[in-house]
Amino acid sequence: MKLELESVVKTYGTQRVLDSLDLTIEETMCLALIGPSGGGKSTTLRLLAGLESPTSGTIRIDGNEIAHEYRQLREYRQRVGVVFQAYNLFPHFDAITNIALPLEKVHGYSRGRSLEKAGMLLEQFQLTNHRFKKPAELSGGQSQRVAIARAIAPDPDIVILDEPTSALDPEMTAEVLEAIETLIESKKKLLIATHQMGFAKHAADTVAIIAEGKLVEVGNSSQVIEYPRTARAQKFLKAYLKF
Amino acid sequence: MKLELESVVKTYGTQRVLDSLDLTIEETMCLALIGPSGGGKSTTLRLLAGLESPTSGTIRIDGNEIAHEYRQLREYRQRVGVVFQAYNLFPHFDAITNIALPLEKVHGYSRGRSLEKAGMLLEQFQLTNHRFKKPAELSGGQSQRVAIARAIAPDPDIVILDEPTSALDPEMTAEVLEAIETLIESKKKLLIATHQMGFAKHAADTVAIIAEGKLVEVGNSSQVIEYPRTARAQKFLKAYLKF
Amino acid sequence: QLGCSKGRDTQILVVGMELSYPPFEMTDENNKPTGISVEMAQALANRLGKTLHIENIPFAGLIPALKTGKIDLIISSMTRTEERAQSISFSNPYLHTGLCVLVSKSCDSNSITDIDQFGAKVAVKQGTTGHIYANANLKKAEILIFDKESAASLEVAQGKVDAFIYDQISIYLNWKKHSDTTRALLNPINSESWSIGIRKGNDGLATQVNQFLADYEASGGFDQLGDKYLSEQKGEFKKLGFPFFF
Amino acid sequence: MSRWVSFGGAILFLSLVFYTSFSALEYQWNWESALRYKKKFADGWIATLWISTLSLFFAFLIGSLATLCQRVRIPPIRHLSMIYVELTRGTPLLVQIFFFFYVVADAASIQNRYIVGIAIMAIFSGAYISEILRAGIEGVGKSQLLSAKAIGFSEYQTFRYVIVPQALRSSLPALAGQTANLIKDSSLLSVIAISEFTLNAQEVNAITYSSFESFFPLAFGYLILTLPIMWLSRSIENRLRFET
Amino acid sequence: MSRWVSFGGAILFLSLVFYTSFSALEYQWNWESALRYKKKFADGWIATLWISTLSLFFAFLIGSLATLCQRVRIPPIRHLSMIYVELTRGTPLLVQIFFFFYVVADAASIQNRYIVGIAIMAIFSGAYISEILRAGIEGVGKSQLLSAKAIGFSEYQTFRYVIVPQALRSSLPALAGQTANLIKDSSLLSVIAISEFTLNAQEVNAITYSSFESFFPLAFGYLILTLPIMWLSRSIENRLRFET
Ligand SMILES: Nc1ncnc2c1ncn2[C@@H]1O[C@H](COP(=O)(O)OP(=O)(O)OP(=O)(O)O)[C@@H](O)[C@H]1O
Ligand SMILES: Nc1ncnc2c1ncn2[C@@H]1O[C@H](COP(=O)(O)OP(=O)(O)OP(=O)(O)O)[C@@H](O)[C@H]1O
Ligand SMILES: [Mg+2]
Ligand SMILES: [Mg+2]
Repeated sequence: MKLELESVVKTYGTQRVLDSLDLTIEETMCLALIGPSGGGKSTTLRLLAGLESPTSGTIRIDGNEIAHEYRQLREYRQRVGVVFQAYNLFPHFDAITNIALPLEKVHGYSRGRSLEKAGMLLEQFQLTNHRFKKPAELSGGQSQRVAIARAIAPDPDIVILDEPTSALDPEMTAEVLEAIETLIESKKKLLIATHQMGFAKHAADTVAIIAEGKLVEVGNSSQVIEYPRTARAQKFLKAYLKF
Repeated sequence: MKLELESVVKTYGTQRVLDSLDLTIEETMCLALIGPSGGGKSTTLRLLAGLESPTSGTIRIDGNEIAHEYRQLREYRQRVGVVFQAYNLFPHFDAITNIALPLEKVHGYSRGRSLEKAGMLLEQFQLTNHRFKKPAELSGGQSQRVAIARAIAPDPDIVILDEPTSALDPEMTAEVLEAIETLIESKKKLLIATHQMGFAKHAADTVAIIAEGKLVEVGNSSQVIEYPRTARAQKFLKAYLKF
Repeated sequence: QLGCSKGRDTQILVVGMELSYPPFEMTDENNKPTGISVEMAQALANRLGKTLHIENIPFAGLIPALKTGKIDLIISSMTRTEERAQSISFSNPYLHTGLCVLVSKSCDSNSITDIDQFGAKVAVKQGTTGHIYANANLKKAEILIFDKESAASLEVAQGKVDAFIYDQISIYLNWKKHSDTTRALLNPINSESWSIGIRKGNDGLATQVNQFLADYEASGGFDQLGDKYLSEQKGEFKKLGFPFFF
Repeated sequence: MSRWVSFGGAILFLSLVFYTSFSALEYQWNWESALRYKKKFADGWIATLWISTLSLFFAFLIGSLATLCQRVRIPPIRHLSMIYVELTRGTPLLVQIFFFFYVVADAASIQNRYIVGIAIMAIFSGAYISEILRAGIEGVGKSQLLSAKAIGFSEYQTFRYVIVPQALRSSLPALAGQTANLIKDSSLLSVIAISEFTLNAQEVNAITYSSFESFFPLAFGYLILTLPIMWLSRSIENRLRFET
Repeated sequence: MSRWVSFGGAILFLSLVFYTSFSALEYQWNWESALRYKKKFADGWIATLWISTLSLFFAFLIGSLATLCQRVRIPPIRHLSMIYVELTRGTPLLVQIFFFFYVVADAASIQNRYIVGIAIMAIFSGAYISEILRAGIEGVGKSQLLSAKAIGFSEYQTFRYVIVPQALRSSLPALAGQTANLIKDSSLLSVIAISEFTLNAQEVNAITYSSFESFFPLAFGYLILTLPIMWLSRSIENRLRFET
């Protein structure tokens, strides 16, 4: 996947959350965004998912600008799977419906096939016993896994994961890592924001550090994480390396 | 702090979420609960915070059972600071009010002193620029830091943190770690649930592994994490040790 | 228990009426009660040596108000009927009138019996003697019951109903209002008389009221009121050759 | 069990209050004559039932439409719908009945007073329903809408699967209240001589010169219509309950 | 700017509809005689204003109390309050007015009809308000209550700082609607001879033998009372807005 962000600005009220962000990556299968909290990772991912539009600047994926027109935009969104940092599950549906309903209503699965697929994913993430629970009855990590299952269920071309393992134990993190590897193998494109450097190193081939709405550094994942070049990146990663 | 949980059972509907949990710790300054997602960590913390009562069994802290009577219970809760896994900030108040209001209304601070204290904590967690934002306008990690500030602001005797660094970058995690060390130094008692083994090792003196509502293993933190004795604990920690 | 009810100042005579029946019961520009009944009530109060207080109560609420002692008398152009007489007492009659009919221009019938056909619609005002008459005498026409006189006459004007049965004076005035679209059949179709309503058992007051009415009649009080409020109508009725009270 | 005891106790207490009030009243009850007119009560009740049911149906239609119009991107339509809602909620039903029946329906040569009456009630209640729905819809969290977008839901699907179920839960009590109001407000149609329940009861009152006798069947008759709606609403509300 | 154009356009369109309807009507307008009674309109309007204001105040009091009672742990009180709410919402205001004025007030020897009228309106609207508040309160998320507990808030503080602000936002439109209803419903007090706005307007109608003339001031007079409430409510609603 080729990714081009050209002087992308996003403001909320008076705050420039993305402050003329420039980021060009010629080819990546899995890009990890890392950086300090509040730096603009989630915002960047929302723009890439076509959920918000930048205040100014252009974003191109594989040379195509993200559509503005409603129909095209909707089509694009259907090819993208998103896990939100706060999961954003539908509180009025149980776990299995959260996964199956989009399959049925958006992707044209039959009722039976959508439930079957949802059931399979729930099993993969060890949630079979919890499939009829509503989000408020799930633990944090269970909700997060349902959100991941919902995002990858329709086999999207691009998967956007905003801190997908923050609520998961190492065992489950390994499980998600495996799922991500399978996605990469089947030529899906992945965009991940994460605070877990180990996870970023394992999952991503490319890493971009975003801080205060600007690009700090970008490059091969283990190289950036272990041998950061810029002072800002070194400062950020010092704490990680210390552990 | 001495902690005694005797055959504690907690059921939601038909599910035994805590399945006769027994856990006795003679002395700990900071206990970390680790274990697979959905194992019952958050539930245990809610019981210890006096927010829910167990279906059966007894819980004693320093020899005293957690009160049932409303007045005593409220008094106990005022001595406990809680960070929820989902932060549970008040969405209709901005960040500083979320922190200052309990100080003013529950702990008898004057308006001015409560704002001052809240401001200090916001500065400590690098949130001064975001103090007038409502929770929906904060990034994940910013919300989490506000929640931590809210919990420790009234100087509680016991601080209960449910995955307090899940949304934080390594830099901020180190900051929180420092805050925790300060708390320990000032003889506060800490109970933490976490998925970050490194964090548990650094922060806690004692670690308990809870899985499927039961105690798996308990002991000195680095010992349990690096040299788990039981098969279940070894399986759980394998993924962590692999990284 | 003479002319008064529990807990109220005995020096005040409370008279109930619905102040929306000109020229008998109405209000002037300053929202003060005025009209024939009001002057009559004032004269009665003077005679009894009491202060008059007028309560403006919808027609349907008058009898309950009297029965529960909220008012002492009803002077509201109320016709004495058998049914009403079961609930309250009446004074001797003080005015005789009859029901008339307002018909739409498109209707060519000239009497209520002609109008009483299947498919015809007749409007009446709720709780009036017109209502009672229609219930008792109309066998074929559909009876439509209205709360408001203005609605009933508008229905006739718009041809939504064929006829409106009400008392002489009102039919006349409504006809004046909708003279392009309606016709008034001013020959009374029955005769009835208005009386003052008194709570059952309040016999002392009843005697006093009857005495007052006899004296008022004798002293020409009613004629004066007729000249003051209804001179135009009196002349008009004379011209048309219909009987008229006062 | 003890629930019913307490409930019964409460009802008993109220009955006692009623009873003492009534017995303090020196009133000669006259039930026979009121009872003689039971057909009149029944006819009126059935008329009210029909009028309410039909009006309710159209009120929901109009209300939903007006709500949709307020979300449309064409300003004149949005404003028209806003003016409709505020004007209708702001003016007395009585005025609206007169205006629609004697002016608008007359200009449009619609003669059937029942049709016009149902239309008026639907238009009137529709405005209230629209406002209730608007509030419910605006209460749905932004994160939910974002999630719906991310999934690729169309606007209709977002509406159908996300907004409606979440808005319904918060709007339901108000909708039930409005339905009860519609049923009761339909009594104002008596001003255009629609012979519904209240008019007929008052007619019995007028004919028999009783005052309170017909109010008991009246209160009872409306309760039969309104209580089930409120109970239904509460039970649906409980079923729709979810935590956020 | 363009907002006002569109708004003006919408109003123009409506005026046109009104105008054509009215001109289709063959009606001899008689404004002078209606105008002569302007004092009557003014008196009635002021009476309605007073009655509504006072009733509103007490309605909120009663409504809040009833809602609190429904949260109390003593079943009979809870049930009493529930029965009050359902009975009052379920029966026509007209019946309640008659019952309270002629029966209860009579038994309690309260003679002032304005006091009784205000009490009736307050009791009637209080039931609706209570139900609206109940729904709003029940809509507050459990996690918020948990958070309030954890902080050590007392029940009162939880109510004051967490439940009320969150419930208010969702209840506000319904509360505004109920307030408008109260103002308009107070016209029913005319049956116990309270000379309020609608009664006076209708009397002018009757006295001057006009049909429509007094409806214009009537509609206008109520709009002056109701529109500001709705606008105020919308603006507060916008200020209270927060995302969850
Ligand atoms: N709706 C909003 N209104 C105002 N400010 C906002 C809004 N949403 C986000 N922000 C601000 O934008 C900045 C970037 O937020 P973003 O969520 O992109 O950060 P992030 O890198 O994902 O942080 P974290 O690691 O904590 O999740 C933050 O300072 C945040 O306060
Ligand atoms: N309200 C509820 N109703 C039903 N089940 C519940 C409810 N709350 C929690 N559970 C269940 O209880 C179990 C333990 O939940 P808990 O939140 O304590 O797990 P946890 O150890 O904190 O997990 P995580 O690491 O994912 O946060 C889970 O299986 C969860 O589905
Ligand atoms: Mg983020
Ligand atoms: Mg948890």
